Amino acid sequence: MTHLGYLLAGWGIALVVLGVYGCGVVRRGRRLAGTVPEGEDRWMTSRGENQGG
Amino acid sequence: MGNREVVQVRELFTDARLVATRDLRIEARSRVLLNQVAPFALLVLVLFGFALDADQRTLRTFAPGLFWVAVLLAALLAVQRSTSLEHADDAHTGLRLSGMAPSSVFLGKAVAVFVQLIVLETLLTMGIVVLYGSEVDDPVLLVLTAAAAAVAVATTGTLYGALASGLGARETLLPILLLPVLAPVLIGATRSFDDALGAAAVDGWAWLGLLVVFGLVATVLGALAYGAMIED
Amino acid sequence: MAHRYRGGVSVVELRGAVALLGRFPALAGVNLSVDAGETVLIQGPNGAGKTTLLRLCAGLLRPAGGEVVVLGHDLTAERRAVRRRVALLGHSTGLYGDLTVAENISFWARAAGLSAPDAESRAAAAARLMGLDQRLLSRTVNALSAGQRRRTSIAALAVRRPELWLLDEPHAGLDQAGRDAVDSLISEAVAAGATVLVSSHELERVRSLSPRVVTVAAGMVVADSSRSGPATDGDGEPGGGPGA
Amino acid sequence: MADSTTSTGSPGSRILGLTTLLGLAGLLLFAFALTEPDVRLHPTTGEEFGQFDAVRLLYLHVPMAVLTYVAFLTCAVASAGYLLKRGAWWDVTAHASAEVGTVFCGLVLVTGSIWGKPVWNTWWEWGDVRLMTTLVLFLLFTGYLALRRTPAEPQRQARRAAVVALVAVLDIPLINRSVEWWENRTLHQQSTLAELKIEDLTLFTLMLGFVVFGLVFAWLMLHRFRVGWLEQAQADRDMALAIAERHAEMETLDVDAAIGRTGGGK
Repeated sequence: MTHLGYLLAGWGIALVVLGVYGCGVVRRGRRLAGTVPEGEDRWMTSRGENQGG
Repeated sequence: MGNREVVQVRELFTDARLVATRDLRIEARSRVLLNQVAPFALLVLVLFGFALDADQRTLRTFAPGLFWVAVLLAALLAVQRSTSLEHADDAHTGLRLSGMAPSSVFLGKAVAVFVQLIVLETLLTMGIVVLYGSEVDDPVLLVLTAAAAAVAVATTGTLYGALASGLGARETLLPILLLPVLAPVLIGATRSFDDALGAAAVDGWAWLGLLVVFGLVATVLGALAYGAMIED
Repeated sequence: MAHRYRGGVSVVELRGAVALLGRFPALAGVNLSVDAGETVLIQGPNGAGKTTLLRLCAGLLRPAGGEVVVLGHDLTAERRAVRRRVALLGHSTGLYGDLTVAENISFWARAAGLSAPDAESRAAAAARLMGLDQRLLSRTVNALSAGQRRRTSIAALAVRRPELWLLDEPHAGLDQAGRDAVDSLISEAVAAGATVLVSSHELERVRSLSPRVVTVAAGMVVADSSRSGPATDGDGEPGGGPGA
Repeated sequence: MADSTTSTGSPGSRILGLTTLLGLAGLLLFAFALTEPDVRLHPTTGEEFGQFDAVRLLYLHVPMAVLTYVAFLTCAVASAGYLLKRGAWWDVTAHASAEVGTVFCGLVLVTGSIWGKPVWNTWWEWGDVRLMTTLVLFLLFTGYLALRRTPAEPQRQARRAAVVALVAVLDIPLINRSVEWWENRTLHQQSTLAELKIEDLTLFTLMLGFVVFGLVFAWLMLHRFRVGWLEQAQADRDMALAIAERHAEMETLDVDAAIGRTGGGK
């Protein structure tokens, strides 16, 4: 396969960054969810019309 | 009801003129632009000369770009000065309580910055003619470009100046917010000056059109959005 | 529409008002009702929320909870309508240092929507009231002492003839003559039918204007001289919470 | 099963996450094993030319580029929605899409640069319209996120950020136009894809790339939105706590002492 180094670098960087960012978001979510009491963190129910996607 | 709107529009411009003359009177007294910002801009031109190895041909080729980079850097200072007038002794709060429409304040402050930028551009034009040996091929295009770009920078700068005010890190935030937005102005004005100064064969008038569009959009958007910026 | 209260026309009506400074609740549920023509002294320790209370009434802050009605306008919905009718004297002077005293006063008069001739005549009157003589009028604000700036600042507000005066420690930094000028300004305003809320540590001086005294602490009204019973309307307990 | 009280996960998001991971595995399989490299023969000389295996980077690069624009457009729409409707939902959506979009945008620039080296023989091409527009866009939204991080009263923060996002997105066409006229040349093929010898499998893999990165985007948005939502809930709760704290201050406060003797006030 030609350009293997470029391919590994491109895909590697992209997947690693997305993975790290995704983990970071999930971790932030866990930390926040721990501090917000039951009932207030239900994005499905509070503040009217929202639904998380 | 048309009558009421006429009154409102007249009030808008009366108030804008009030704010503009006040800012310009303060500048006339304090001379911050003339004594500090203009020398800084000229200094930037000289520094470019040092950095580019004093090769007159190179300098002449790049004069348009160097000119507009110098204008943008000096404009940052002018905008910061314009914003700090209101925040030095919290006159800002007085303006909000005055009942003047935010659009008037925006237009007034933008006009004042515009006038100062024109002065700055005049000095810098003399600067590149003397220091870089630029020659003016098309004075009409040169003047119109300078005016259109000054409108674009003054309006965008005034809007973003208010935006970055009242925040913890306002001085450092302004450049990174403002300069990317002004990227099209830098490109357009440089290209147009390329034509006007005969530095490159391009159609400067098309670029002038782009600058005019930018200026119009920024003026309208700024007048509408300024209220959202200064409100709490 | 005006809110009727105890027979008078209510100028300021706060119910469980909450106001934030950044994320800090400087006002944590204030209940207060002020009628037209009243003079109210707001007293309280440092950090009680006096300044925030005045800024809230001026329409500068968005209420973060409760109900705030000033001059008939609900400030949760619209704050700009109130502003032209009130005057707020804050801790800063709100002046432009490079302009002269006369220029500052007439700028703020014009900014309040007065025509040029009106602005000039009212500016002259206000300057006289605050004891700013001809020599001072042509000086730039940068060349003034703190007390002179304060007088200029008050004069620049007086030109607007507001319906509601919000004075945050108006006596601070003034000499005897200046304090007297402030007192006569308040008396004149009240005589002209305006309402005055004044926060001050100069209790004895303000008392001579025989105001109603409201005590603020920890972001709430804790005592009110016009009420015989508990401080707050309704529930009576200061800790009753921000009825949000 | 842990639910939303301990994380931003929910049954729906877990299914989405699993599908995304499976999709990624599938995409890797197609991109690296099943598709052929881009090799063409010159009609007269018979020489081999084309992008060769570097084309496999496009299955990643192109979908992410499109999604970057989708993200910033979402941010602009949500910002406009916030300015008009003032709901927290709009604000949280705008912040979430800007953050995810900026991550995507950065990766588009990096992968594009890595792809450009073998194909265009340069890491960076000044004057390429899409490249420069994307770079300025990245800088604009870096500024946006910096503004978001400054401490300020939440609603004021939201309003200012909304204006910045709108200005940034309205600026895109102008940037695009100006860069296009600037150099009048672009290395980006009219469509990078039109020039490729598009085979069914190549096209399918590219479409699969759109779907899979669309899923990645949706998953990130979902969780980032929920984080923003929790932040709002926490801010509300912090305010309630702070108010309670202020009320508690009364217990320890000696008002009379602080303001001096109150005399005949009451």
